[in-house]
Amino acid sequence: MNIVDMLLTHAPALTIAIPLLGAFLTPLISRVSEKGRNIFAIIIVGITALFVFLMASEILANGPMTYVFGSTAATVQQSTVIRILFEVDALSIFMAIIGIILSFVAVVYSYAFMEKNTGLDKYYTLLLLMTTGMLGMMLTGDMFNFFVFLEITSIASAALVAFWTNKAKAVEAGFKYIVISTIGALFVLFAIALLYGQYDALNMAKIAQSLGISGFTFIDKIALVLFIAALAMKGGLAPMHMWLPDAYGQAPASISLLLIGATQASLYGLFRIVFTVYGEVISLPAISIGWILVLLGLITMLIGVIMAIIQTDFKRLIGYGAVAELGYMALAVGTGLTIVANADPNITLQTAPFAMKAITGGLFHVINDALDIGLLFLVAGAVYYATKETSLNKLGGLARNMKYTTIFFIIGLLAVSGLPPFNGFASKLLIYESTYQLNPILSIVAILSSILLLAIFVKVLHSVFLGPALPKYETVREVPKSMLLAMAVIAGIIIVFGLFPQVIVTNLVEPAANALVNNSGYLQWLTGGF
Amino acid sequence: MIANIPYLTVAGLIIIGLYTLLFKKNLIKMVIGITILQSGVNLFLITLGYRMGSVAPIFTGNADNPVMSYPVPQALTLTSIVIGVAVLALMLSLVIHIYRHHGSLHVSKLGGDDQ
Amino acid sequence: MKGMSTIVKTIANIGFPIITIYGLYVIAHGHLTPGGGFQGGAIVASGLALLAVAHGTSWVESKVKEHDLSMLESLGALGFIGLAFLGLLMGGAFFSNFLVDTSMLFGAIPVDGAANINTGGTLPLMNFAVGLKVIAGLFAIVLVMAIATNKEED
Amino acid sequence: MNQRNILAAAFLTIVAVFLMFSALFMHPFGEPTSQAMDQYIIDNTVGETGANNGVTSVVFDYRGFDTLGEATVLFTAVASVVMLFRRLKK
Repeated sequence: MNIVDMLLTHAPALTIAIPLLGAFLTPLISRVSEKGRNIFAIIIVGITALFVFLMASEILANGPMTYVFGSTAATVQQSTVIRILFEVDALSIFMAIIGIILSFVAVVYSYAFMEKNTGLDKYYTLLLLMTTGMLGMMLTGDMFNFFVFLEITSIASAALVAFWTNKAKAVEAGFKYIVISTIGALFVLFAIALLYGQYDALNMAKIAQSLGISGFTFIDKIALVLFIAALAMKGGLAPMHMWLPDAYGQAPASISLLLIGATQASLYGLFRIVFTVYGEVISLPAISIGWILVLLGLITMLIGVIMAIIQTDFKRLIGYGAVAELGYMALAVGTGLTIVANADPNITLQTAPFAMKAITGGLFHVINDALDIGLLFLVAGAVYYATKETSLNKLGGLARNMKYTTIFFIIGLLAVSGLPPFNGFASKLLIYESTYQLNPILSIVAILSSILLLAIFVKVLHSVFLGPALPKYETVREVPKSMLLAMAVIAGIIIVFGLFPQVIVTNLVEPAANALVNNSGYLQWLTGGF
Repeated sequence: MIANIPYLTVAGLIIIGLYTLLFKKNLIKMVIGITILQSGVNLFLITLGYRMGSVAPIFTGNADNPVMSYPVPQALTLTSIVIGVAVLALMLSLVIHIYRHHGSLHVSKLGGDDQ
Repeated sequence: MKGMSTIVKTIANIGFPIITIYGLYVIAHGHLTPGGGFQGGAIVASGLALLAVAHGTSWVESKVKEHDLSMLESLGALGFIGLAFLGLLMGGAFFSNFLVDTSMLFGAIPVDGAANINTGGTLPLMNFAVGLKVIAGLFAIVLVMAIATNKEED
Repeated sequence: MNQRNILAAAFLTIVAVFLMFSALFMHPFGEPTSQAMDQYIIDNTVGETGANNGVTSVVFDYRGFDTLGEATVLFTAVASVVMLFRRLKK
């Protein structure tokens, strides 16, 4: 076995193990050199990114990969699964790509952004742990393992939200976040225990199979309700979105960026459980689950946009923008489910064209939301770095001194409000077209929210960057190059996605959507596939 | 159903935990509520692995192998307890910080949306 | 936190070694009897916390620094993940128990359930790594929080 | 009782009813319905892992990766607590 094959075989484990190793090493390296530690963190995330892309090329070519921890022997013993197993399909790797891009940009951005703070060894440790937890949630095929990684992500991100402990609001946001996350995680654990008690299995594929055999008992329904409630809460869907603008707004900008990834990992968990674990029985409750998701999405979208209008803090405003964007994803995926459930029983998710389109649009929007909102957060962080101010009422006229930052903000604002030729347009168009099939009102509301978002961010552009130069900001200078580089990476991806959306949709998003709606590929290894 | 009393205990613990979280205004009491909730879930995990008349899954070298309770729920509970400790430590240190800022543990001191 | 009276200090001094030995016993016999790295580590850490309560945090602070504990914890974690990596290199999968059923340390397989201290493969080693990590980690948490709340009172 | 308390009480009642119901629908205490995974572990733990203690063999061998996660959670908590109580000025 040559070295590339070996690396590929072990890639799912190494993707988790390497950032973990990096996190454990960071305190030791921090003793030796401060600068070395920053570069070490960048290198570790870079290596992880290489593994993720290596896996992506393999999975998109040859189908899902599995990895059994602790044994090379057969994974299926007495038709049950004893050991922990990672199962990486196109959807997992799609999410992992988003996560690793966000993490890489965050760690590059931190290099200059966090420079003047103390406690940076712990900051980098927690940043790497958050990356680990996020990737673990996305790659794992084991329920309890999912819970463990959920907790790693929650604890690391709650601590990082409260990083600036001298600000009372930051500490409060961190406390709210950890309380909400813990309650959510405990309900997830309770639901896992309910399923375990019935089927004596923790593997997702195994539970899916057992569910298909046993039908859909009352306990399964309770577990499903708990899963949806807890993960929607962790994913920031209304009415439990309250923690999200607080946490996003108070965290350092690089952490706000990573929090997007953490939130989306929870949404991924929601989709994974609804579609894959309950995939065998999903046709029974599809209408209600679909409509619940649609309604949650709609409410989330409206609350996000309306609350964004009245905000006077730059980062909180973007936080509510992020809430609105989350609504689009839930709306799209819910629409997909509902269309199928409404249609003829012979039509499945794969054969209903608009359902497929809705889910593709929703998933494409996941990556676009991460990039667009992420870029806006980075710009807000850059403004804070240069002026030490986040209040919209006090900022103004920054465009003269911060040309590049202004350009990045304009790119972000056009992308987030779904204007062509940026990436937000591509995914929102798919969402509008498909929701129109379900109910025209839905797409009208969605379009209206987009327009409102555009108006809100143009107002921000005006009050922060344009207008007369304020005397107190005359000495403001452009942010350091590494921060500009981080923003440029995201802006570059946004432009590429906007110019060639079809390439991305065909090669990356559609395989992910197929993997989501069709769980037979996920269950294949139980019967000795690949 | 007498056999379901352990499950009802679990439900009771979870309800007490939720009640504390929803109705108590003191941050420390909220943390205690989460801990009670956690105990409820841990107890549930443990009850799942018990078989009537079973012993702990530890082999002692005796020839006759008695019925053993399931080892996996116990391992899961162990993990869950350690996670609980970690979360508790973080929550308490955040509460200490909040107390430093406001000089109070009342939940209304947590600033809302407004500036 | 200031130290307590001489009686408390003396009792703590007597109790501490006993608690530590008991905790280390639980760690070392993790694969044979109830217990393991986490439980034993928690016992030893509680013994250390007893010392901190009896003698006061400033006394403990003069003996051990928080960043040394951090370092120790990192070492424990590295030992644990290192064993997992060794499993990848020698056993073919991350976390495989490569020592079991070999003639090496801890390699023996117990005959009809009569396991001994030399069995278990990597399990005892992992117990030790986790034990070290938990001792350092829990004591670091207790110490840091005690020092932080201590400053409040002054 | 203000509005929030009424909402909270309603929510609590709903959750309580659901939990009690699910308690009644669970399999009887002490008689798990399915045993595929755990019986395998009980049967094979001595031979495969060389340990007497079934729980340790699950914690460190069969589900060793979970334990790595668990150790990581503790590590995260320590890092968080130390970070939160750091000195802010250099």
